[in-house]
This record gives sequence, structure tokens and C-alpha cells, in this order.
Amino acid sequence: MDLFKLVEVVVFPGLMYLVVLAIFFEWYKRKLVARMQSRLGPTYTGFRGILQPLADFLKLLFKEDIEVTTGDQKMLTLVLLVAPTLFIFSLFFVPVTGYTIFSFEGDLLLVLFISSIASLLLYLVGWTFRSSFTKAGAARLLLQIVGFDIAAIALALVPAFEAESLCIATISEKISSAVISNPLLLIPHGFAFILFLLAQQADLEEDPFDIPHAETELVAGYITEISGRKLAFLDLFKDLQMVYVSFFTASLFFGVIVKPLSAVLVIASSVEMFLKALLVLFILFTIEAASTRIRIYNLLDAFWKYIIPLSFFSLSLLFIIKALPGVLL
Amino acid sequence: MSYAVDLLFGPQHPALHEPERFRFKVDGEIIVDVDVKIGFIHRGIEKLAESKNFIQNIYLTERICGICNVAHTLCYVQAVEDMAGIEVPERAKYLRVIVHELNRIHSHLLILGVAAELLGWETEFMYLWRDREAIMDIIEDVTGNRVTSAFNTIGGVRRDINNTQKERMLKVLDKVEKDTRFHKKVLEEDPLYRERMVNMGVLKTRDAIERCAVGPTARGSNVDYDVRAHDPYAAYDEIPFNVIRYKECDSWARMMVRVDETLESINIIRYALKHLPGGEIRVKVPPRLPAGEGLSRVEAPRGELIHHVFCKGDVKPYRLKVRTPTFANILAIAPTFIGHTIADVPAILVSIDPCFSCTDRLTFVDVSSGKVMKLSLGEIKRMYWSR
Amino acid sequence: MKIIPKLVPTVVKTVFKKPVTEQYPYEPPKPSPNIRGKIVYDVDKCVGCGLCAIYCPSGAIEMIMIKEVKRRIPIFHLDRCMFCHQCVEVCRFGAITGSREFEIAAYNKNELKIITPKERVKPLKVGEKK
Amino acid sequence: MSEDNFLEKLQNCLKDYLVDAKKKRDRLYIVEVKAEAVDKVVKALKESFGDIHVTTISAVDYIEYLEVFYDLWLHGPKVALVLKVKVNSDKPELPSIVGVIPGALFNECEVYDLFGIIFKGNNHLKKSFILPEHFPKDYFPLRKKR
Repeated sequence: MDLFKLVEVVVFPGLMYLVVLAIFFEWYKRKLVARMQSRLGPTYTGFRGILQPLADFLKLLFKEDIEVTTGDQKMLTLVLLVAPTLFIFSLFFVPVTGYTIFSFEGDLLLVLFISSIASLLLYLVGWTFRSSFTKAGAARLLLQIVGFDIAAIALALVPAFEAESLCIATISEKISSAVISNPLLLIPHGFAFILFLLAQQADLEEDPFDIPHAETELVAGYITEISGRKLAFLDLFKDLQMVYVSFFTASLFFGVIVKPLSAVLVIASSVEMFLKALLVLFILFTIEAASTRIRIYNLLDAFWKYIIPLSFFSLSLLFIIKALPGVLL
Repeated sequence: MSYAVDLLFGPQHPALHEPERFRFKVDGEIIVDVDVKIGFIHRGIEKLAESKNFIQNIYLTERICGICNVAHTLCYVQAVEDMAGIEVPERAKYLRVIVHELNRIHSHLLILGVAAELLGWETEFMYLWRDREAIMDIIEDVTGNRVTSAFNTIGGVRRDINNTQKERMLKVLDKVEKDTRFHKKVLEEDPLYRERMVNMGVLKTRDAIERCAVGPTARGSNVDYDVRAHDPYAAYDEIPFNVIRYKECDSWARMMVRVDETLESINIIRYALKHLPGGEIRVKVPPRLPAGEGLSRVEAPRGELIHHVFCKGDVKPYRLKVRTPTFANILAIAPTFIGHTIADVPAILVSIDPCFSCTDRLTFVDVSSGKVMKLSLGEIKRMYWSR
Repeated sequence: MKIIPKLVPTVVKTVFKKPVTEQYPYEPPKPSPNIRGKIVYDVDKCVGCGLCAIYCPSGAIEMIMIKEVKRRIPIFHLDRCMFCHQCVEVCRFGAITGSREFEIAAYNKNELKIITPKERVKPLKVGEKK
Repeated sequence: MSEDNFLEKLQNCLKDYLVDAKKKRDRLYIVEVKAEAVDKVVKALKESFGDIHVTTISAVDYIEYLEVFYDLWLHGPKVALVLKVKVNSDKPELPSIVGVIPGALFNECEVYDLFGIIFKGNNHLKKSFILPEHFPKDYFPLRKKR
């Protein structure tokens, strides 16, 4: 492995850039939701409170780590160390800066698989404790994963079929031209985009799908017994998940328009991707702010009765549109 | 093999006057039994009132509940006036109505916000409390404090309203009415809010009457009982208003009663300000009152409130009995939990405007034998898989 | 379209509006001119009748005897005061008045006592009209 | 049903149990009845005036005797009624009205907790209903000292 690749993995667009992005997105979320609720949000640390998430992270690192004896602490530590790295790893395949560090045909499936594993790890976090709240939260989380994951995978295949590739980099390159060349594709594309956003909302556990850590019912769900450093890493995990969700959605459904051929163009395309990610997050947070929490049964109903059939419907619609010209000619 | 988890909701909440503990027996997510324990902040106010004089007791009763403090002082001073046969000036009666209704608006908007927050709807909570702030400002302007108003006194009220205040109040009321109409539309039509609230905790009309529910809880169950209309006090016999009732009998209906009552209260205040009579605002009252008994009931924001005063011709009451509305409503609402899920507990509990916090650990109770077991993680897992 | 939450348009609109939060310690507060604040005591008008101490609901007023001038004057314990202004109301001589000041937090309870220095207390002239 | 002749109707309805009945003000009547017949009184009231709302039940300790009062609201004629009974303070016992009005349950429990009045027929009476759990079992805080 040459030195250039190493710098890419560790600094830009790899580890450090992603963590900075995670912290920035956390601030973006707090500030945006605060403004939606006509509050101020963070104001004191740094310019308009931009360093507040970092300050919170550091504060949690220095706090006493209260180890609950009824929990399996070793497993918890392992989970919380592995989980954030999974997202960083899967983000190597996503064109965060317009190009990807690693790429091969079929990496879309790998990324989807890794993100599912990461969600399952959160379930282990709750299940390691013997508290009613963490256990109920973990059980709800598992049900939730069962709900949204299939829909998410089916919907991620829609842009893959449009671009006729299973490589995220290729999809993001070809998706805009593929959709423009056949405007009929816009119907399943837009349809899939909306449904995919809902599935990602459930993945992020934001309202209306914040069921696993519903405060008024389960205190903090599966997070209840975690404190100190572990909580810091769990927060980082959630923030990285936000980065992953936004960039993954943006690159699948919006694509990269500016080709990152030279150094200046890399910056231009990374700004482009960044803005698209912000747009995706804006939509997600609007849904979050505007809705109440639903019950777990409602979630399963919504996903199994409507969203999963609809996602397969959009997939088959795509087949028809794709195949129709060939049949007619 | 059926196991129920004991899930404890409550008991402590330092901010409110009547915290209660709900001990739910939960089978999976379904509630199969409920047990209520109240009195966690029994402060002995009834006993304490016997050792304070009548004036001091105004401020004591005010502190029974911070949210509906005007209702408490109003009820207390009316009971004392009833006992001593004191006739209150007309203007004071109207001023009492105005502040009482302002208090009602503030309380209703507060609980609507809390309900939204309990359902994870922080935005609506922030909006409702933002709009409530305008009412708090008028209360501060009229009475001198945002919350504990200290407005009513035996023989009248302590402060008058001048014209600038009146104009300011009317302007704010217009704004609050606009905001409340917006919130009414949102709460009426929002699909997710309806999904959480409709058909939750159904309290049938017959049950509501038999279990003596009061206030919005009763009126949400279509019971025609509003003290303001049926046993008018202060100036309510001269002010026209509607008794809000809903036929749905569920949590949603109880919350909508509050929204509509807010709008009704705004109209009452407007009418009272328009027809405010002139004259004195209070009469002088001697410190030593004649022996007798006085009873007053008031429609507090949460429901019917009663103060019953006994005196033996002293500067102090011989006995003061207070019955707060939540006391009546807990009994009415408790059986309606059965059959719902844990996720619905906040939605039902908040609809009677109570106070609770939820923290505790679990014990396992076998439903059939009621035996409490302490189990290890492995055993629980084994039990879980064997189901 | 029925499943879209009703608040979506409002939420998006509110982003571009000014927040309503008042940053209290950094911004001056805007209390109403009528608020009940800290009480102000004027020893020259006081006759030491003690009505304020009798009616104070929280026992914040303590009457003490000043032996030099043979009369009682009140001490106000503001840490117990709940700003009901009942004392302002019962004082017939206007010795206690209200103010708008409400920021009276202190590190020590003793800072919150209103104690009149002994030399300021004058003997009461009998029969003097106030 | 209006308020006219309410007092007469009331006297007719309760003639076997009545000790004293008077009108205090509009829509408020104070009625004293025999202690042992409270449940029958409430039943008779319910039969002749319709639904009854129990606002509160409580007591006053007059040293020689305990006076228990029932603040009722009659939904039919829309009047408030204060039902009073005198109970021996050494052996305070009353029939329970929970069988007639289920909503009186908490009120009776509270009176038992604070005054020690036993409501016969109410199975839910227990000490420390509203008082702390370790409160002395034989001390009733709202009774006056002798």
C-alpha cells in the first residue's frame, strides 16, 4: 500500500475527515431542529456553537465510567469499538468527495450488509444489560430492523438497476445521465427516493421512528445504562451513521455531477456532495421535527404492509420501463 | 406459561402537587393489571391550614398547585366569604373571572404541550409553550407575577386593571386566539397524533358519571358537568359561554376539550373586559370571622375543585378540606389502561392532566401465583426462548 | 396526502424566522412594570406595629426590640420571602413598598436580610401624626 | 327537574332518616341524617334524583363527636348537597357508599387514613393510603388533641 493511499484512508477523505463531518452534522442537526422549533440551539462554543458536539464528546470522554455489574461490560466495550469503525469502513466505498478510496463491482451489497451488522450491534448494546428498559429497547430495535432493512435493500437496488451496476462509484457516476436519458425513470426513481428516506429515518431512529429509545416510555431504551466514554462512542457511532446515511443516499439517488479529475475538481465535487448530504439531512430532520413517535406495531404495519410492497412495486415498475422499449421495438 | 413484568410508573415528580405511582403488570407489551398508589407528596396542608390565619391561608392554598393557583385561591376566598357572609363588589367578581380564565388558558396550553412532548413531538411542544408565553406575560402584567398570582383576597381582589392593560390584553388575546386555532387544526388533523390518541383510554359516559370524573376528563366523555355553568360563582352567571363536550370519550377527546375551552376562555375574557363594571375592587374584612361553615366549588383547569371551611369564631379556620381534581380523575382513568400497550400509557395518563415520572427497576411476577422471582440473565433468556 | 404530518410547512417556515429565545443573562430581561419584586423598607415611617409580621405567610418578617429607643422594628429575611406583598398591603403607614427588582440571588443567606442599623432607628414620638 | 320545592322533595324522600335539612344558599342544601343509614340515604337520593357525583367525603373532629360530611352534586336537579352525619369518635363506624357510587372509593380510603373512620363494606380500606408507609397505624393526623 503506497503512502498516498494511507493518507487518503487516515486523513482525507478517510477517518479524520469523516469524524469532522460527523461532528459537524451533529451540530447541523441540533441547530436546524432548534431553529425549526424557534429556539436558538448551541450558541456558546465556537462560532455559533459549532464546537459544541466536540465539547460534549470530550466531556464525556473525561467522565467517570460507571460499570453496571449486571451487564456484560467486555462485550459492550467491544461492540462500541467495532460499531463506529464499521461505518467508517463502509464510507470508504461511498463517494464522499466525489471519488471512492476503494471500489469494486458489487460493493453496494457489502455496504448494505455492513450497515445492517452495525444496527444489529446496537441491539447487542441493549441486550447485554439486565434492565427492563434496555431490554425492552433492544427488543424494539430488533423489530425495527426487521421492519426497515428489507425495504432499504430493495430500494437501494433501484438506482443500481438504473445505472446497471452494483458498484456505488459507478452508480453515482452514471445515475444522472441514466435518468436524464430516459425521463420515464424519474417515476420509480423519485418514488424509491422517498421510501428510501423513510427507511433511513428508521435506521437513524429519528421521529417518527425513535421507538427504541422513547424517553417517556423507556427512559432511554437500550442506552439507559451506558455512561461516560461508552456513551461518547455511542454518540460518535450515531453521528457517523448520520454521515453514512446522508452520503449514501445522496450518491445513490443524486449522483456526482462534477467529475473529480484534478485537485481543484476534487474540492468542487466534495462541496457538491456535501451540499447534497445537507439537503438529504434537511428532509430527514423536517420529518423528525414535524411528527410524533409512533408505536412499534404501527411501524411494522407501515413497513410490512405498505413500504416493502411499494418498494418491490417501484422495482418492478423500473423493470417494465427498462424492458418496454426492447419489447416494443 | 404467562409472565407479567411489573413496570413502575412513578412516583416522584417534584414540580407538581399530586404525584402518583402506577404499578402496571405487563404481559409482553400489553397491560393486564394496574395498581395506583397516591400521596407521595402529602404535605399536610389541611392540617397546616388550621394553624395559620385566614389571610396567610390564601398564600398557603395558592401553593397547593402552582399551575392552577388562581383556582385554588379563588375557591378558598369564596369559601371564606360564604362562611362569613361577605358580599364581593361586582368589579372584583369580573376581575376574578378574567384572571381565572387567563390561568385556565395557561394551564390548558401547558398540558397540551406536555402531551405533545410525551408523544415525542418536541416541535409542537415548543410551539405551544412559545405561544403560552404571551399569556404568562399578561398574567405578570395584571397580577404581578408569572405563576403565583396572589390576586384574590378575602373580600375582593388586590389589583385593578387600567385601560392600557385592557388594550394590551385584548391585543395579546387576538394573537393567542390565532395561535390556538392553528394548534387546533394541527391537533385535529395530524395523522400521527390521531393515531396515538384516538381510541386510547376510552372512558364511557356511564363510567365517567359513576366513577365521579370531573373537568375535561368528564366532558371528554360527554358528561354535562361544568361548575361554571351549573353552579355559577363569581360573575359566571352573567357571562354567556358554552360547555364544551366531546362524544368520543378517548384521550384525543379529552385533549380537544382543552383546546376548545381555551378558545371559549378567550371569549369569556373578552366579554368580561367589555362589560367590566366600575366601582370598588374589594371590601374590608375583619381578621376575626364569625363561626360557621363555608363551601365553594370552582371549575379549576383540571376539573371541579372544592374548598370546605369550618370556623369556630377565630382568626384561624377550624378545618379546611380541599379536594383537588386529579384525586377524582385517577380513579376514573385507572381501569382504562388495561388492554393497552406500554407505549400508550403516556398518551392516556397525560389526558387527565396528572403528574408522573417513570423510573424504576423490574421484578418478575407470575400472574397466576403472584410470586416475585429474582432471575439471572440466563434464566430470563431461557424463559424468553421457551415461550 | 393524509399521512403527511400537518406541521411540515410550519416547520420549514420557522427555520427562516427569528428564534424567540431570550438569552437571559446576556440580554437584559423585560419584566412588566407591575411585577412584585424585592420589598423596600423605610424605617422613618415605621411605627413598629408588627402587622406585617402577623400576616406574613412565610414567616419572613421578624420583629426585634431595639432597647436604646424602646421600640420594635422588623427584620426582613428575603431568603424566606415569596414576594406576595401582603406586608405592603397591610402596612398603614407606607413604611414597606414594593420594587421591581427581582434578581436577588446571593451566596449567603445573611446578604438577604434587610436589617436597619441601630443608629438609624429614632424613638417614636407619641401622638405624632404620620 | 328544577330547584323549586327541592327541599320538600328531599324531606319526602328521606323522611325516615332525616335529622335536619336546610337551604344554605341557591343550589346548596345542608342535610343531616342518621349515621347508620348513610348508604340507604344515598340509594334513596339516587333513586329519586338521578345520578350522584361525589365531590368529596371528609370529616371534622368536634372532640365530642366526629362529623362526617359528604359533598354531593345531584346531576338531576343540579343542586349541591352536603350530607352530614355524626359519628362516635371512640368507635367511628359508617356504612360504605361504594356499592351505590363506585367513585367514592378513594374518598372513603382517605377519610379512613386521616380520621380512622371505618367504612363497613369497603374492602379497599388500608392504612397509608395517602400517608407515608411507615406512619404509625393508630395515629390519625387530622383528629384534634384531647
